[in-house]
Amino acid sequence: MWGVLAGWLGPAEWEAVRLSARVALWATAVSLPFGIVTAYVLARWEFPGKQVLNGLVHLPLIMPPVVTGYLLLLALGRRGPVGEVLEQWFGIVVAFRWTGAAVAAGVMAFPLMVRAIRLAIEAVDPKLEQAAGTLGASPVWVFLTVTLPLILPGIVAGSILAFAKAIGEFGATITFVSNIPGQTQTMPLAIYSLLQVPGGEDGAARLAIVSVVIAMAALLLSEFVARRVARVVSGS
Amino acid sequence: MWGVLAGWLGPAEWEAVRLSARVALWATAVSLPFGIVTAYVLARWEFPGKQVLNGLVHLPLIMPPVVTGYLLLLALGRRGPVGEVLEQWFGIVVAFRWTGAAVAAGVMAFPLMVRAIRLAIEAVDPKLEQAAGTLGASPVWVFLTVTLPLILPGIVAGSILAFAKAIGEFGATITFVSNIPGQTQTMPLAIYSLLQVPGGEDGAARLAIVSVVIAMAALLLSEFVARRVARVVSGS
Amino acid sequence: AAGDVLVFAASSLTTALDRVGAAWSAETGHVAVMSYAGSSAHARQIQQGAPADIFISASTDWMDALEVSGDLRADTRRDILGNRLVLIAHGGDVPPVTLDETLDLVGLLEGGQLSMALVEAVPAGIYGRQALRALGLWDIVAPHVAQSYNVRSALAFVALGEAPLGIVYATDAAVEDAVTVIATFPQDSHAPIILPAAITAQSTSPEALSFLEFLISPTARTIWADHGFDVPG
Amino acid sequence: MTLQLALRHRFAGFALDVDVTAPPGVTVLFGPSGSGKTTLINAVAGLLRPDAGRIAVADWVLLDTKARYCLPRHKRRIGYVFQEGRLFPHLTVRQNLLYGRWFAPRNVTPEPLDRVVEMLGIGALLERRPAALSGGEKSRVAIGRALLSAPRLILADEPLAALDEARKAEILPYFERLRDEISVPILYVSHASVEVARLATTVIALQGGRVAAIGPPERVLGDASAVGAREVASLLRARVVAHHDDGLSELATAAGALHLPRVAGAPGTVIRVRIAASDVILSRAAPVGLSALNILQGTIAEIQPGRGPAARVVLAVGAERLIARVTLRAVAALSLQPGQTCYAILKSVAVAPEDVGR
Amino acid sequence: MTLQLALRHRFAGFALDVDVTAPPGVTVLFGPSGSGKTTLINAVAGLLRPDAGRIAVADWVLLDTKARYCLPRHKRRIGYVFQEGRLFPHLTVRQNLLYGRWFAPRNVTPEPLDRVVEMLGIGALLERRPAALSGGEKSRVAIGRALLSAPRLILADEPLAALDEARKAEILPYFERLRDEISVPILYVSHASVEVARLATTVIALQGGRVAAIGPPERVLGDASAVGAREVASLLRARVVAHHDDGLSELATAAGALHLPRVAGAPGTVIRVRIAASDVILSRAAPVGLSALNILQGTIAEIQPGRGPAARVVLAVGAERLIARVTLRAVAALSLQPGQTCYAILKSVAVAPEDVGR
Ligand SMILES: Nc1ncnc2c1ncn2[C@@H]1O[C@H](COP(=O)(O)OP(=O)(O)OP(=O)(O)O)[C@@H](O)[C@H]1O
Ligand SMILES: Nc1ncnc2c1ncn2[C@@H]1O[C@H](COP(=O)(O)OP(=O)(O)OP(=O)(O)O)[C@@H](O)[C@H]1O
Ligand code: MOO
Ligand SMILES: [Mg+2]
Ligand SMILES: [Mg+2]
Repeated sequence: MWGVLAGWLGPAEWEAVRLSARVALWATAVSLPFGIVTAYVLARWEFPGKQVLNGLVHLPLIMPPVVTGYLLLLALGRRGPVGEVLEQWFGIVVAFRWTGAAVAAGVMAFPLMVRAIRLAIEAVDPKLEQAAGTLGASPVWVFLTVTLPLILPGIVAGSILAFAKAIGEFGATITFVSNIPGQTQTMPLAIYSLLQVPGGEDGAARLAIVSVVIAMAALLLSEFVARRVARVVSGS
Repeated sequence: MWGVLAGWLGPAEWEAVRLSARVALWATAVSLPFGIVTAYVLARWEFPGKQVLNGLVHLPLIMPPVVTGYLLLLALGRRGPVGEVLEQWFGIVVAFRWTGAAVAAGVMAFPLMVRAIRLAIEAVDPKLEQAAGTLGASPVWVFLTVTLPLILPGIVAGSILAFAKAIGEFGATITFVSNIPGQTQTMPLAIYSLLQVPGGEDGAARLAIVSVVIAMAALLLSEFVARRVARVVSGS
Repeated sequence: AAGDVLVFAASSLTTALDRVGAAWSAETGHVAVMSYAGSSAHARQIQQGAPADIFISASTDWMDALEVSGDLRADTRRDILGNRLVLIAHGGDVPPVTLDETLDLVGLLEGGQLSMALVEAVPAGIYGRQALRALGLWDIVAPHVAQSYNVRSALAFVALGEAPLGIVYATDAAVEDAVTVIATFPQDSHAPIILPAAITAQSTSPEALSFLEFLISPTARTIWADHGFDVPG
Repeated sequence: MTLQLALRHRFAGFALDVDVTAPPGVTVLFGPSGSGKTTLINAVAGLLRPDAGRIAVADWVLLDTKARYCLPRHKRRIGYVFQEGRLFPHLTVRQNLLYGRWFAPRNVTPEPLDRVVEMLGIGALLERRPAALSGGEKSRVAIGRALLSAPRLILADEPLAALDEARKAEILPYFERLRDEISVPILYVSHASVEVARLATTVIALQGGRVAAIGPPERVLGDASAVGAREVASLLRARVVAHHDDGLSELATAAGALHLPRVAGAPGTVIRVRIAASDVILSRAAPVGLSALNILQGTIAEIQPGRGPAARVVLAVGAERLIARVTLRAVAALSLQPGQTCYAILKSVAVAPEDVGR
Repeated sequence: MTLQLALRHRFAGFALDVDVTAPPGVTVLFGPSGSGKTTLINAVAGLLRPDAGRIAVADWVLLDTKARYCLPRHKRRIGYVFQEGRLFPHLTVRQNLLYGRWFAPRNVTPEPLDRVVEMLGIGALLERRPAALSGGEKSRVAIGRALLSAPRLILADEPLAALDEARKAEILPYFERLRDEISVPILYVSHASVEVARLATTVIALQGGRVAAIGPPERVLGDASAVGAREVASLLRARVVAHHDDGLSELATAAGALHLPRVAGAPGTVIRVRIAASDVILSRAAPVGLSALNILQGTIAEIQPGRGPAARVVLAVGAERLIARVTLRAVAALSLQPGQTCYAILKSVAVAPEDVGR
């Protein structure tokens, strides 16, 4: 399939497709552990400031993407407080790199992922977790052996939402890492460019179709996985 | 609170705030019934073409918002096939009205709403629905009296996600219904306009804060409602 | 807000046009409502029947497209404004440079990026690429270009110091203290930067023509010049 | 209303294959864990669509796979007491109880709520939600919910398993009343032979998905291979003669008078009494000076040696059979033989209130 | 290892207030539905944090609210058989069974899986998931899961309620063995006085959240106010004398010889036998010619009239007490009086295998 696609698209477009896939995968994969932890904390703990955390997580959803991108730039840019620390202490630069695009996509997708996982956690019967506790499992083990397997469908749902969002993310990405072909020019950025010039609709449509196909493939895969998991859990 | 806000903001900004609130509320409220039905169908039915429906629902998430907005414009604009039918048969015009902004926000928020509700439906024990069936409740009544109350936390979560997304939606809105003050200039669009102006950052920050405050208030309210509902359901 | 004239205008006109609109109102008692967005969006919206009375485009190509599709009222197109393209640097006291093929642009970047608007989509980016090509600098600098989806965003990268240099309109550079103009592109290095205006074909507003005329009135010209625009003779 | 149950269904490691017709009344499903009782009952409720079969109550067909007919579950008008409760967690106890009533046809008069609540002892719980109930309280509410839905057929899957003896003794008569007065057919799963004797019109003994025995309880309960040797019992038909002041009721049976702790029913009422075979003592001579008040005379019809140290001695008393479970040693010591006259000694108090029914 | 249970906890309409110390062995919680058994046991498991109290097994403190100490539940090393199963739906039966073993300390040897699986009859189910099990199968797996976790304390909440008699009889000896051989303290909830008699070292009768009686089962089971008149029984200590060829075992008691269907235990073993008061017939004269093999001689110690038509006659047999439940009419007819010598007649087969334990 890749071969056919690559032939149909121009090399620059093909580059954008590959970059988008990489960015979305990393964004999803790296934010997943944080997403699970955050969802768990929000679902099961009570602490002062919980609503602040909750609000913070939702921020990227509420604010216009461009504003989120601008804030990311302020914080994680080379001159930004976090960006400077990252660069000087760890040698990590995200500004103007594909990693920055992944960060932007991950941040934008985070609230979607957390909500889905949180909903799944809240649906787990605490009585099962209690039972695991009486059998000697510490809270961490209870989570790993009971909660986690039971919320797998929710994790799959959250990841696919996040992946789809990451594939489509535009505003925050271009504001944070701008549009550098081969570095940060993901599909949506390429599509946007094409739409700005009269007569660019054809190329835009081609790319849009590709991004939809990729996201649909991921969606189908996730449905399949979720159904397998659900079947195992329900035992039928 | 409205009073203080209105004093702090300029009249144009205040106009944008009120418009955004109206757009987001309507977008959420009108898409909710469709969201519930779609989520139910996706969660509990098996039919050929299910994955097509599933993909369609996710489209607005996957595609860059500008593309979604463009497609909406093509379909629902005054000269678009759907827009024409709506106008001639029902006298409904959404293009370049606040209603169109609500449509754009609703479409963009729809996948988030559906996923959250669907996850909640999948967590309902079918044994309870069976029990209701044996007691004489037809499938519709089973849904209304058992499934619906049990998924209320999911509905609240889905609605708040949708509302937050609707408050923050930018790309599809500006592409579909343009940026007309008092008609379609929601907060994110006003922020965009302000950011075009030298020294507009202050106004933009003010509006960003307001949009965050509104969405946070909605978030807190939803958390509160969800917790009440959950407490009632768990009986403690 | 119900106004007498609905104007679809390029985002880069935001403040200046607001002032012009206010002056027009003061003079005529009528109200003009402005919608600022990208010109591509506006043009498509007009093609789809948007209720705009006047369209002010950021460049000529979208105006041409509307002319071809018959969405403009005949004989109402005017070139109302021009602009200049400048090279800016981050900071307050950066020495000026001369723009010719000998300029070591990459060296000036010191490993950083040259901030521009989208070079294939946004007018400022398109003009910028033309100019760099004409000067024979494009091929060397292309790999170092970071493109933003509008000029303001390109300006922000330089203002924040994320990018050492950038190419923006003179009007944008003028209002940002954190950047210095280190060169102005020769007018002949790129197609003329012209912002045309016209009345749409479906406009029924009796005030549209009055507003269009006002855009090139002496009052308006003063305001335009105030904001750094070129006002064609 | 006869109940036709013809079903075939396969799970991975289990096959149900049943084809029986039970007469009106209470049909008790009796059998060890995993024998297919819940599977069968689920098919009747419409929760499981069996591979093949026909289910009908009198001429009202619920399922007929041959005719490709399957009545949806909400039209079956069933009161199902689930083995695991299945209360609605979001509704109060009262709302749970009244749930079925919303959907009952207008023209039927359901049981009054108060009456059921009082019988089940759940008056104090009405405003609570299921999460705040004890295990036994949950099962009582589940019983109430099914009874209050004005069902045309009651399915009860071990409804009393989580309850103490005293509570069981209060609820059992209610099921009897349903059987006798309202004549709702009842399909009742139980492991307890007391409940079988008390309620059953018909007993179906299931084993490994197949019917091991079917018949009236006096026959099935007397069949060691169907119910297990220790559960063998006789059911004697008796007529209430009088209620005496000392708290005993006098009954007339084919085998003579019986004195039991006060039973319900005016003089003249015919009831049935379960007499566990292991509660019966035999004597060749008429015994005297015993605290046991009931001495019934009969003829030894049969002596069935069991697999253990005990034998079942079947006495013919009038037209009925009374079974005694005695040791082989006693059979030898008393040299018991078929055809002999023999006396059966039975303590009044050995017959529990649960053992007496209609 | 004594078990200290001092607890106070309030729910909306219910208050638990208990302060007892039970000696090592099996402590059975006995009481009607809603009396607080599960609440108590949940506090011991650490699933409920009571308002105030102290829980300790010997000197191992699980909870002491005064000292603000509460051992987290996963450190309590508890094998809890829940009233509602609570199997892990995503794990197979085998994985459920072995779950606790992952967390058991390395230095303990847990029960072998095979042995538990065989006793519970769940060998064919090992690869299934809980959703594909019948009700009784689920409760058997739940028992196995708790037993296999190498617990230091077993909590069992009506573990046998969903099982048939035959299966109960197979599982009960296993709990006895745990009590005797591994000496794990067991807290066991039951409604069945048979289980109480068989297993209990100590019985706590709960009523409305308070302790109605606590003591060894022979005392609590003999107390009609604690267990209800119909459940009254005696527990006789007996020594196995011989196993005879006809399947009967001969036992020596303080009151004379007893012949019962084969019991477990080599000659010399001391066991205890539950004799339900309603299974005992009294005679003033030594009876002859009866199929009942067991005739024990004693002296009437006390006659307790009950509220119904029956009285409890307590016989002193050696150092022990044997209780008979007879009608008041029989007391009058035989003119029974304290101090009289009297014979108790007991059928061998009236004593069920479940009634015999160690
Ligand atoms: N979460 C709760 N909130 C309020 N009341 C409760 C709660 N849990 C239990 N109760 C009440 O406390 C009492 C004791 O409950 P518990 O579960 O301990 O009873 P139990 O003795 O185990 O009964 P059963 O034999 O029916 O299981 C009951 O009346 C019950 O309704
Ligand atoms: N969904 C299923 N998949 C596979 N096997 C099943 C399924 N449901 C039940 N079984 C098996 O079918 C058999 C009969 O189950 P059923 O629930 O009818 O037993 P039961 O007689 O009700 O037992 P109990 O008294 O223990 O509740 C059991 O062996 C059980 O393991
Ligand atoms: O709504 Mo956006 O700014 O096009 O991602
Ligand atoms: Mg069952
Ligand atoms: Mg309980």
